[in-house]
Amino acid sequence: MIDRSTAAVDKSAVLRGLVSKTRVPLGSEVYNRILETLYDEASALDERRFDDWVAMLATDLVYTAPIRLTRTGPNRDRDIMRTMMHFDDTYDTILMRTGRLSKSAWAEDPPSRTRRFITNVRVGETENADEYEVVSYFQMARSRGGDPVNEGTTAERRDIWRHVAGAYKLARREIIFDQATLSMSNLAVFI
Amino acid sequence: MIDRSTAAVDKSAVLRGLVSKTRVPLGSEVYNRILETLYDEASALDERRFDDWVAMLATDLVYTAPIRLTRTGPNRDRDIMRTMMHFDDTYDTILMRTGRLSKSAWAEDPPSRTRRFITNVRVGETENADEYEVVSYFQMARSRGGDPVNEGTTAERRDIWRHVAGAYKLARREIIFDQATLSMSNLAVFI
Amino acid sequence: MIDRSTAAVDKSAVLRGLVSKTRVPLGSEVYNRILETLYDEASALDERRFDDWVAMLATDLVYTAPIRLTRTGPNRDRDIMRTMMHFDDTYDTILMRTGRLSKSAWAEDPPSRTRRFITNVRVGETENADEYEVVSYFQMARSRGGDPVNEGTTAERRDIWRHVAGAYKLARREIIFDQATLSMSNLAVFI
Amino acid sequence: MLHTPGLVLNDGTTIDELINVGMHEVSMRVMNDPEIHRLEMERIFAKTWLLLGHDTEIPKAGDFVQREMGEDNVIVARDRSGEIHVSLNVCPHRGMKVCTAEAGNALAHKCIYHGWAFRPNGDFIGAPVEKEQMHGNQLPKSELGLKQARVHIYGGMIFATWNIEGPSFDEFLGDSKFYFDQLFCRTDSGLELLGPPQRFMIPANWKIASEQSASDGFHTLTLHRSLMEGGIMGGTAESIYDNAPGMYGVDVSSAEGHSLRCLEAAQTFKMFSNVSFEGKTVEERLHMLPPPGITPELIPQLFKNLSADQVEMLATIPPQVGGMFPNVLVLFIFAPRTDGGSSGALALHTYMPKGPDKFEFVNYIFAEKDAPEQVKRDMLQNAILQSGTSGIIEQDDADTWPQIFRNTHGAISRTRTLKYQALSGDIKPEGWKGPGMTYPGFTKDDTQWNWWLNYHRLMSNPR
Amino acid sequence: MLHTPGLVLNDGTTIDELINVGMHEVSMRVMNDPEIHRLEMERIFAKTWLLLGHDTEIPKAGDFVQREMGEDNVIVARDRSGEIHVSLNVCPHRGMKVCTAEAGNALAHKCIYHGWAFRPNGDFIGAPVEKEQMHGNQLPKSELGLKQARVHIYGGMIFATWNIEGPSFDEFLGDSKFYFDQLFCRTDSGLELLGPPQRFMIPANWKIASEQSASDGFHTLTLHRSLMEGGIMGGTAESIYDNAPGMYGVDVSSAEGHSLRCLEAAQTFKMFSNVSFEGKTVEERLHMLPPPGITPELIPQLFKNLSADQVEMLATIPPQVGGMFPNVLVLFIFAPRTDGGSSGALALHTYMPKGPDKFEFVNYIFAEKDAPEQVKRDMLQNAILQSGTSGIIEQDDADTWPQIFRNTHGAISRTRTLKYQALSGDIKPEGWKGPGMTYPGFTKDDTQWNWWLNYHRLMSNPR
Amino acid sequence: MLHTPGLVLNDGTTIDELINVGMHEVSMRVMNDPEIHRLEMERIFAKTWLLLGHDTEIPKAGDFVQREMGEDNVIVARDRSGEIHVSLNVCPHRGMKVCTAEAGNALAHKCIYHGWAFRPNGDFIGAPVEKEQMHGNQLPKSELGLKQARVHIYGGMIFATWNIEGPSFDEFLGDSKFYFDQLFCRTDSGLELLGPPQRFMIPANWKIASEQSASDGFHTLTLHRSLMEGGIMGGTAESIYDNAPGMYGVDVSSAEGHSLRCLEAAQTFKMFSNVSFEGKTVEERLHMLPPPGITPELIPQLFKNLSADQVEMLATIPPQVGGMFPNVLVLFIFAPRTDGGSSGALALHTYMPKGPDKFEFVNYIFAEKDAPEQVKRDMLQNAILQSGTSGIIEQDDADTWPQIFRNTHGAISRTRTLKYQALSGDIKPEGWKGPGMTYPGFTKDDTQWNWWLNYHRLMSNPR
Ligand code: FES
Ligand code: FES
Ligand code: FES
Ligand SMILES: [Fe+3]
Ligand SMILES: [Fe+3]
Ligand SMILES: [Fe+3]
Repeated sequence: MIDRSTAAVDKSAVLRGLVSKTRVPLGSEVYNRILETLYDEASALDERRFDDWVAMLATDLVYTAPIRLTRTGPNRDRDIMRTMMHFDDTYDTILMRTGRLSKSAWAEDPPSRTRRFITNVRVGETENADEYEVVSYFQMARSRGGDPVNEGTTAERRDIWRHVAGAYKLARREIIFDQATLSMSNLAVFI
Repeated sequence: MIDRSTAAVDKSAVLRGLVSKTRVPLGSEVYNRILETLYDEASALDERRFDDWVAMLATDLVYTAPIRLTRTGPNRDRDIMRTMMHFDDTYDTILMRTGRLSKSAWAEDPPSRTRRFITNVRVGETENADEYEVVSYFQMARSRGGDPVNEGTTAERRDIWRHVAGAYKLARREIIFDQATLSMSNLAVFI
Repeated sequence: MIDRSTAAVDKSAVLRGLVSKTRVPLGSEVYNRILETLYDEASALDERRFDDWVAMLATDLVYTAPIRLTRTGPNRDRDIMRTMMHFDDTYDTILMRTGRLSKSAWAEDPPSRTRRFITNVRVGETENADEYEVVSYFQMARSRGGDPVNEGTTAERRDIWRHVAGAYKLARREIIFDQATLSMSNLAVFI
Repeated sequence: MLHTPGLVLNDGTTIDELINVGMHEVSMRVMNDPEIHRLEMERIFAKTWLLLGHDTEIPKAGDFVQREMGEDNVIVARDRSGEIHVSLNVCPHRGMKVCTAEAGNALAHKCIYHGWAFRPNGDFIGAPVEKEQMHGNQLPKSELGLKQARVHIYGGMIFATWNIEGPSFDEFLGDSKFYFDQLFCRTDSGLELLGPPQRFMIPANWKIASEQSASDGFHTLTLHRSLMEGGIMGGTAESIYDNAPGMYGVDVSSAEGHSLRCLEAAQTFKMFSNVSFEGKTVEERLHMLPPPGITPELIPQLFKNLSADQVEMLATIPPQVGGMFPNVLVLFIFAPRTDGGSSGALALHTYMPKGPDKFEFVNYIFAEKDAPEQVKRDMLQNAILQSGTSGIIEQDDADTWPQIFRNTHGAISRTRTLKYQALSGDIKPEGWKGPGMTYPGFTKDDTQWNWWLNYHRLMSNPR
Repeated sequence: MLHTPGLVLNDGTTIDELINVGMHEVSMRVMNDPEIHRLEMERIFAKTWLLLGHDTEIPKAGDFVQREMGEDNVIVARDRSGEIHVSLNVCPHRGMKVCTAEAGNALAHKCIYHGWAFRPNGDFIGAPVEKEQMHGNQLPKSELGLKQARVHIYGGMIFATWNIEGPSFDEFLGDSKFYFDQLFCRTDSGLELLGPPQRFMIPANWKIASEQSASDGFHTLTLHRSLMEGGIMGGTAESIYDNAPGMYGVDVSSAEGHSLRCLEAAQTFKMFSNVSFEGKTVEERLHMLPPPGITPELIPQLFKNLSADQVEMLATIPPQVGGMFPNVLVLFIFAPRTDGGSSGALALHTYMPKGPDKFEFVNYIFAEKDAPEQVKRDMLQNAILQSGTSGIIEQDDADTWPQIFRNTHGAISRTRTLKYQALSGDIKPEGWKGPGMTYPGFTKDDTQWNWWLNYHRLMSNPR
Repeated sequence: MLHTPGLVLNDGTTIDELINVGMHEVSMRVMNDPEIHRLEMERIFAKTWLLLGHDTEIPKAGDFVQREMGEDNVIVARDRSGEIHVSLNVCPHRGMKVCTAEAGNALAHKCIYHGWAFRPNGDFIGAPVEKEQMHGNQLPKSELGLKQARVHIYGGMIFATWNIEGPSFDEFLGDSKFYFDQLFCRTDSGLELLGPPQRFMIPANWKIASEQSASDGFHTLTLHRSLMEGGIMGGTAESIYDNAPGMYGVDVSSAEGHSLRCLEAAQTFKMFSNVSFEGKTVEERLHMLPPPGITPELIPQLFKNLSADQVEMLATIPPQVGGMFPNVLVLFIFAPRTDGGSSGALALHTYMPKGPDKFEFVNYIFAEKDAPEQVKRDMLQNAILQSGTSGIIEQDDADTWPQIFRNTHGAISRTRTLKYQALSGDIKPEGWKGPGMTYPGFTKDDTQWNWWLNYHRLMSNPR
């Protein structure tokens, strides 16, 4: 596994969300359509319209969630460990997951009542004219059964959205959870 | 009461927030004014300027909050039960509520310190040219007295906002809470 | 100290966030650039790029956070007590704080994993053509070590952002916390 | 300790030190002590009759709802024969919830963990792969069913208890039956639950709400002051304490800890104050001012279902608010509407303990099944506006209870007491036709003290 | 158990097993045991004097603030005659908070639940609808007032205790009074509280912060290392342990568990290091380097309000940090500012228990009432920058305490001990004028151990 | 109570009332009682061997990870000599966490509170300002080190226990070693931990997950039904209970409470169902269907590291899932991929108690160190897809356990029992070469009951 003991000190880019140097301005047409898309995606997932969601995914999707590690001193900001993931999915495995949810997936039957709050959206251009780097802040409230105490999680999502035939499709998503030990008892819901 | 035991299986529209097929684009003038209005509404309520808030309401307002029911199997997504409400108000009853808040409404004296976070706003046209369907995600933090633990709630709001004399007035609001058992000890605050 | 016992009854402006009578419309160029700036500021702080953040501050910055007091009756809405602060900083003291964070500031080493959600942004003009009043709603999730329970806080921020050489610099920030007793065990993070 | 007679806590405190019968005082400690809470669950909630819902919720075979009996989760289901059963929702195999839906319809409840299946009456059907007999060979199938509670239906309301040999439901109601009948058993078709209950959590001990439900009329005058400021109860804000609207009537109670407040509507509501019953017959009175929830066309049914004495009382001084021991609030009130109308509001609450520091407020809203749809609609709206989650009356209660609870922890505070020292004594009003204890005049502490006496009685009984 | 002499827990553990007096060790278990916590509330927080605020908060008749005494909520109010009273904020009727505001002015506190009213001194006025005597007939009005605590004002600071017959406040202060007077009783007008206190919750046991407040000087060197890295205390980051700034002085303490660290400013702060007191008079020294919070114009008042010995000490080696048993931290420090100025920072903290696992950190910030407004302004800013919620010093403490607390639960960890084994012993420095126990030289564990000895004494006393 | 032999709770309940050995039933109360929990921490987690990680996590001198032993936080570090030490992460001075990083490299751990420093082996180095001897004069430095646990490395896995004189690790494994060796000790370079573990909290008692890990095969058929609906295990959704895929095999177990399920892959997975071992040599079989995690080039190593009997078993009916007492789940499974490939998934979980009501699920994912990088990559992806936080198998477990836990509190529910009454009995299959207890055929409750018997044994032993 990665040898953390020799991890060089390197603050740059460790936690940085938006890498692109060419910003797509907030309020621009591209920005607005992408933000609209993120809202539509959240509603598809909150309303459990998984087919609608899958239709928003590129078939070469890479969907991952590295773990976070609590570190100190010179390496304290190098805390995203990509050697281990909470999600490590492709379009095919996502289909397996959504397919399961339409069958006997007790973890979501009865379903969680979820709410995905999307804020702090920033967009940048990439080397591919039709692909955009999209960073969003994510917060989910998740209510199950009669429990008055919600589970929930917060994260940053680092996406690549690809413009295809007038719509945007998700080609890449890296979920940066904010917890080293997740408080959610499972990830039977998508981020 | 509604006989849940025969509720037909029907995923469509059960949870769907935005029904309109004609979208008002994010970033358009109408969208921007409506979003601004939602922010102004939130500040009026958080600042307890109830007169300002009432001035934003249409006199034919219908303001409701159906309960949620935890269900399984084919009916698992049909969990909004409109046979029972947490709010079932009209313009008149809202006036009774706000009037009360200016008198001896101990539930809000001392007042809660509230913060209403509005995100994921989506807007659509309706059959009435001057009315817009507005779906927003809602999150409230509510702090009372010296208690360091907040109460709070999350919900989706399905509104109709009517354009009247250069401003928008709330004609309809359905609040979809995310909990079957509410964690808030009362709804002495507006959603 | 201020004599609360004679505080005159005055609902107006007590809690009001946005004072300006001239609104900078949501969606306008100025609004968009400022919102973008708030998102960039949040990412700089969440990514602990303190140099980038300090570069966004005006040297005449005034950065304060009055306490909240639970009151009843005619004074119930006059609950922001500016005689005592949680923050009472200037550009110089902020430099002292950020400088400390690069050394042995154990309170943030290991660092908190933070997420600053910015919503409900409203902008107004001021008497100074290059300065804008900016009110934003703020929510922070803060995760420390292996603790699965986050700390967090919510607040309103009342800023003055000054347009300088094509960028906006923070000249004034007043943080209105929503709690009288803060649940966060320290304010080693910026709001 | 738990098995010696009487109640003695681990630190040696006796129940008589906690409840001072002579002085009519109750120690604040009773409101938060975890040991007392555990005993309450065993000696009260596992022993007495509890309200779980209404049979109109589950009209068809297989219909079920999931409810709580104290801290025990149960399935309330109707079987093929139409009979209602209450089964502990704990799988006899490894304890999973057999039913995970809050409501639905099923003729077989199959546990998702290993697949054991049960009928609506709790009978064990079997485990998957029958030939492998995965339920084992040490207990017959007949002993592997879901644990059954004893069920009684009263006025359509579903009550259950774990106390199989204990008092009958009528014994449990005692003298209060005469009065409750006037609310629950007065029409041919009876009440209808208008929808699933509102549910929300209150961060307080269940008894803080329940001792109030035992007909604490006095708090209305101050805590619910805004009602009177609204003017609908007559007088002005200034004159509230002089008029004391709704304070005078007859509080009735019985040894089982139940109670109701019987009030003349005309005394309570300005809008009715021109009403005079002088020389009117019972029927005339009923038409002039029907009791809450009753519409003119239903009046004949009252005579059919109730005794003459009961109807007369309903016509003259109807029971309107009160409680059923241990945790039920009854709210059958006149509820004047902003539009001038008034069809009343009918609600029952249960305060279900969730540990010593929380309870779930479950709000059931009713109407007479045979009332016109529009009346049902109005009554639903009334009840939601007045009671439960957003109710302008109960908002204030829900904010007060937690503050009292937070006041029960301190080393000094916990030694303070709740006082029930304004007592009028059991006096039969002249010509009163009803049984039980009666407390005419200004509402006092008697009924609440009766609640505590029954609490004392049950808590002292280890069996 | 609770009523036998000494302290024996339900599992048989004695206090001497928890606090090893011979070895100067304290079991980690003491920091989280719920049974111990309940005993602390009864034997310490219900018995000893507690700091509740300052009289400048409530200048006028009727002014009040709501505060905590341990886990008991109280009203601190000034009556018509100007006298300050501390009343338990628990309604004698049914336990509601009588006062729901954190601060305000009222000559009658009316309970919102049923309307019972009380004066600022706690006297019961009456219940609504006087003629119905809703307070009952079993207790006279004189016995229905709010429970009163015993009050003492010291240097404007409001102290109270539930121990009516117990030690006087001066007995409580003991030999430490000589030193505390130098901070709280040195000027004509005394201190002024600059605003309502900062309040925030710490997820740790109150004793973890309080045993540190008993003059743990040593932790500053490592936990507050960033202060020295800042350079304002002289030397470089590398030389911190060699210079050991602020480590040398005289720690003073008394049997009641109080303590203070007396430090020569010149030894602590680079900026003052060119100061030499050689052959200077006390007055000259005071002008060269006024003690924290004192401005030149206030110096004459010191001579008027303090003894010559006290003034000399203040001029030469002023008390700067320390604690007052059980839960007060004293911070009266030199606080060099980024702008080069230094008016010092004066703050008191109380660590109020909220269960064994949380405490509320209440931070009171002061200035001399007669100090110039700008000085007050600077001192407020200093104090906020250094202490409390955002203070760069106490940020690190507030993050450390919870980590220690989380370390007290494990089956093995709870048997580990806190150690106080670096002891210098009570040695009177040559020419020292003050009373009490004195520990000159490098700061050691003596004062903290004295804190634990007094804790042991009080916890062993069931009465 | 805690020091008398056997286990008797404060209310007089004995362990034999909680665990009915004759009836094979366990009271639900065992799953939430705080007193029982404290005893578990003392009698199980402070006594038995616990899995803390893998030596490939800390390859170099000074490398360390922070882990938990029950509720005790420890540092797992490699010293200069390459030896691995497990030290209690509680500072002997005042209890602060000496190490605040979850992982890293340090040859000296310096406590941030007062600066005491310790070596990777726990030795105390010293306190700052050496000349002041701030560690005191009552204990020698040799007694001020971090408390050491006893360490054993097995197959690269790091185990530790506080029970210094207790059973050796091999005694702890007992007859199960023969089977575990086939998973952990089969190749020259052994396993490699692919990354830091996934960590998440489950709101349930640790035993609810752990008794399942003791080879509850039956729940797969119903709770993990979606696996079969996926079709990868053969048959259709309708035929699941007829096919009962994965239900037949040989469950093995030993008195120490460990167990494993040995399954013929061909019986479980459709994709392998055309495989026939008729008349094939062990080596041929291994090549036809390598055990999970093994690639063809590694097969020769199996013969080198394992006995002939072990290799034959691995080739024919490999152990795939099971548990190690008290809190380890073993998941070494065939994991068919959406792309048709199958390199298996190797994972170990530890369920670390955090109070009676929560545990931390720690998921360690492995591959053979000498496997090709792409295989490691595939196996990581497989393991994440099937197990842990987002695993489609364990999602359902993680949602079920909390529901069972919530079902253990009610006054009636807590008296219900978990049942282990489907027992096949210890039968040696014909030609079986392995030791220990064997349960051939349909998976039953025997192995889980063995888990409870060992729990009963340890909990009954106060020493
Ligand atoms: S727990 Fe219900 S079938 Fe096993
Ligand atoms: S509780 Fe205060 S008046 Fe009744
Ligand atoms: S607590 Fe570790 S050095 Fe003091
Ligand atoms: Fe009420
Ligand atoms: Fe400190
Ligand atoms: Fe499983």
